[in-house]
Amino acid sequence: MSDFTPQELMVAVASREIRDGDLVFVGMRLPILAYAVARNSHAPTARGLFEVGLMRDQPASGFLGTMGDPPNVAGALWATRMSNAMALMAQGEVDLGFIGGAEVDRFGNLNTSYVGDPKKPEVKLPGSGGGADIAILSRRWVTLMTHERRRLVEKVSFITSPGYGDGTPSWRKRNGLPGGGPVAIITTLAVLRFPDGGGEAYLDSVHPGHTVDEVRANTGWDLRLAEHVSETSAPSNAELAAIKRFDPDGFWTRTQS
Amino acid sequence: MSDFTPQELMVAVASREIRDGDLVFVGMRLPILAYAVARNSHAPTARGLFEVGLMRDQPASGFLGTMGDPPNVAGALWATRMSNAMALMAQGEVDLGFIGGAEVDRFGNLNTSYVGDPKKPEVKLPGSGGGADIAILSRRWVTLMTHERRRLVEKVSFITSPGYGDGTPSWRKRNGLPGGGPVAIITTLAVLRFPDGGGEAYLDSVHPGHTVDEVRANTGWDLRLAEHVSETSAPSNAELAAIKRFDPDGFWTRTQS
Amino acid sequence: MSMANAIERFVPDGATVALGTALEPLIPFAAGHELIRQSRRDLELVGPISDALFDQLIGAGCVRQVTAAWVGNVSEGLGHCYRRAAEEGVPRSIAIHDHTNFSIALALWAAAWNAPYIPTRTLLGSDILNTNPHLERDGDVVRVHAVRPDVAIVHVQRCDEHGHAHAWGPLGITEEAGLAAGRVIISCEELAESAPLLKHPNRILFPETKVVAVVHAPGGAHPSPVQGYFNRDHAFFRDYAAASRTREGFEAWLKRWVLDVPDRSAYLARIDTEALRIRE
Amino acid sequence: MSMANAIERFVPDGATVALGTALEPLIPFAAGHELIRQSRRDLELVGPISDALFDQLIGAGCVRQVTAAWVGNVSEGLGHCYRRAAEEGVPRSIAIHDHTNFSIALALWAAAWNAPYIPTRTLLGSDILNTNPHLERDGDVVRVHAVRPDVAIVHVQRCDEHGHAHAWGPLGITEEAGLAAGRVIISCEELAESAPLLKHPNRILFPETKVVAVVHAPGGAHPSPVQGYFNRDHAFFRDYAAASRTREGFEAWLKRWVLDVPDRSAYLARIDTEALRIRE
Repeated sequence: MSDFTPQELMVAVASREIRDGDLVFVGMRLPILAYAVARNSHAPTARGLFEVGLMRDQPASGFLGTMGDPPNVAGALWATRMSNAMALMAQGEVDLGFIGGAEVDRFGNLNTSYVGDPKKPEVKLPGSGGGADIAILSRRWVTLMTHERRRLVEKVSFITSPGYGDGTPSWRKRNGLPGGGPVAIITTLAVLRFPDGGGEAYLDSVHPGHTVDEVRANTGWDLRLAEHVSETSAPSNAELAAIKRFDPDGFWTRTQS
Repeated sequence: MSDFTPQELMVAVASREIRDGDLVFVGMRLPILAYAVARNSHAPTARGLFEVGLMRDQPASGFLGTMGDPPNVAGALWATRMSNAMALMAQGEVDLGFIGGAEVDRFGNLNTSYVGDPKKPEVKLPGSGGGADIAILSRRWVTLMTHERRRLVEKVSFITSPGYGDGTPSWRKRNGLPGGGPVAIITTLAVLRFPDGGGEAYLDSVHPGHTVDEVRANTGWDLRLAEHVSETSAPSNAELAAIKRFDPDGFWTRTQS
Repeated sequence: MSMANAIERFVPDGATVALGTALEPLIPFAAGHELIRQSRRDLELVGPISDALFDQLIGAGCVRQVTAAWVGNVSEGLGHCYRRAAEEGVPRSIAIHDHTNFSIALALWAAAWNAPYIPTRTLLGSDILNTNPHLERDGDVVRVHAVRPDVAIVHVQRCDEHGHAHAWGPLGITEEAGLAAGRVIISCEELAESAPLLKHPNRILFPETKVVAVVHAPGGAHPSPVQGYFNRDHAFFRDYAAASRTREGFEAWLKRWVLDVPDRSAYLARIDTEALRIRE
Repeated sequence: MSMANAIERFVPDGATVALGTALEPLIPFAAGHELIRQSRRDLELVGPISDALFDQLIGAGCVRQVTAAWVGNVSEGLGHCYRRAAEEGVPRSIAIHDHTNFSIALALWAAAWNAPYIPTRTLLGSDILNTNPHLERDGDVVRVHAVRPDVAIVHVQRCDEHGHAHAWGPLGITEEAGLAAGRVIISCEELAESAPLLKHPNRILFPETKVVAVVHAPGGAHPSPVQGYFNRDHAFFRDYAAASRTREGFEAWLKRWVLDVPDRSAYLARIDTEALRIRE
């Protein structure tokens, strides 16, 4: 249990979402590590696309504070404009995207813009970045988040990056969103998933050392449960070794809250 | 008189349309030479923009069969995409453009697409290339053409590159064309110009050795005359020397009809 | 991969094919001639200007539709096969979707970004609006509808076997054509190792995910120029213009330079490529 | 030209300024700090994400409007000055035109091509549509209206005095920002001779006609990274985040790192740049 941090577990779980051969739109922070772990284990032919304007196969050999750091450029397969990376995603060529979220609701909608009235916000969050683009255009996507009641809310007050909207059937299709929508919410406590075709998130697995009750108590809506809620598989030694290799000082996985 | 060919005169006249400091959208054939001549005489700070995706200051040092020939790239200030060159023109940053024409009418409209019904054309011409873009977007433009009745026609059957449309006041403005329109038609016999603000072409000067009557007889409409029709200034020795330098074998100025 | 193989596998009858995207330079004539030898039919050709290659494909009967700004012979003028097809339906009639150079670029950017169209002020006042149904007047702008090639065929200076290409000189609409296309075939002067190419990732032309075939085809752009390698063979264009003036002349030319030529090396053996080679 | 001179001549109060166009790398902090020192007011900032520079300019009271996809501190999270301005109007209230990374790129391409807008399917279903009046739903697409900066300020690796710049590494929206802008100010690590730069005209970033000033500003992007020259100074971003958490902390930081610093050399004298330098 205490062999790994919640962040290391999140990275390991996120990496397992990457299928071999996927073109992955790699977001900032933990997803950079998740891509590196996946590429070194079960997804040796995956490729990473970074919105800053990069495509890679091998993960960067040095530590990355941002996707635009020099080690991420060395050995890149393509250094280009952001709009070219977005072009591939707009064409439906991105299999999986990662988005960081400040707030998520039961239908997978993310708010990274405003808490409260946008005209007079209680909290001004940094904004979409490429989040809304990934949410709308990638084939499937995953978000990672600290599990707190104030973050997993009944309904986000502002949809920056749309999931399944109001949760009604075919909401995305009716609204013209080309991509498939969210498939998982990976938190510090659990993994939430969505039914095929989208809709409302349900609790799929609870991380080792935590309980269903604890997860529900920290979720801002009455969380549905999978028929069999399992325990999230702990990171393997290989996964932990890979994480250590790409985050040697624990910048992302040891020192963050 | 026989010291120069009609093409050499046309190049010289065209070069005089280039003002110092102009950004010139250089078309194929004679305008390539006109740019070189101007840059070497009265327009030492002009720049040439080539739709293939090039910007230059100094003319190419070798012969150019096309604007995309290797000597035109050597020493270029920018080798880029065509759409980037077009961007500058769309922003109104191109002072002068050159367009080759197969047919022109009294209002300066060019046809380089179809003679006869487009569905069943008598002659299929090559098309616009960048011609229509130049005609619509550049601040002012000039066309060069062999002076024949079948080329200078009352009304072109197909407007590829619009001049002043139907000749009514403010036709370009009413139709949303951002650029200023044609300022001159340089032919093998004469120079036709347009009044300020556009409208109908008039005969401004006749090339040495030719007469007003000859020009009118070879024009497909009742050609208006300037108050004082002058004789076109013959190419100077310096102009002829420059032409010889950039077209040493007379590919463009000695062997063409 | 051999050119024959690449064309056979990745350019079916009926395909929409972007060619000659760098305008006068880097025109993939070797690929075009292979399309002719394999009797490809019903192609839609997409390009800005096309220096004689479109004319040859049209004359060979490969083409159903042309979506382009200009079709002819840049240093010589008219495209005679294009004229015969458009005027007389010889060897077959073709549909023509006229563009300007700017509008075909915008049509490809629209496709690259999966935008339905891009609005522009170019084309206002031009009758091209009346003959191309994919250019649509909308108030004070023209909507240039997306053009999405099934395949873009591009000749470059250097490429590795994975499709990491370096091309230089003016590139016309090459980048947007490759991004807009479903797949890209690359023919190259030099088949290079990956490491020196990837040392300059900014110079990589396309993402490797778009490239389905890389063909080592030195001289594959002749008679068009290749920056750093070959000058343009002006005389060859002149001779083609003269030969293709009549249908019979074109057929003889095609037999001599394409149909009776097994592959590009046989073609190049008949050319004085050394006279065209750029030595720096 | 000195940075002070370039900013004074070409960035008036009220200007719309694109900055940080390469996202995390090549952020022109030296230019931004000079804007602060010259007390520029009522600027509209345009960018994709902005790693702390927008936050500093906002905190210094230079900014009237932000037109961007993301404003914060990439490795640390929130932008505290941005929060104070948006939440409390401190030091002044700002207007916010939210974008996504893709939409701000499209807005600049629209301006570069003088198109009124570019239609896209991104943004569908996002509430950003409700808060930015320049993003307009139109049937099944969103019209992203053109954004035209008065000036783009770009940091590059090498440039000559005429504005022929080579930049490498990921470039984000740099090309479209420069083309869309009325004018471009370049700051560079190395002020180079023209000949070696022009030997590779494909690598020239902008037409010289757009560039109004070239400033030799080695280290001018610190603490952001410069491919081939400097790694990112993560600790500096962390310290800025901590300091700027309070208004007082920010003011002290600003005094220490900007207001009391006469120019970039004085700033750099306080940094261990050698520890950040990339040796290849």
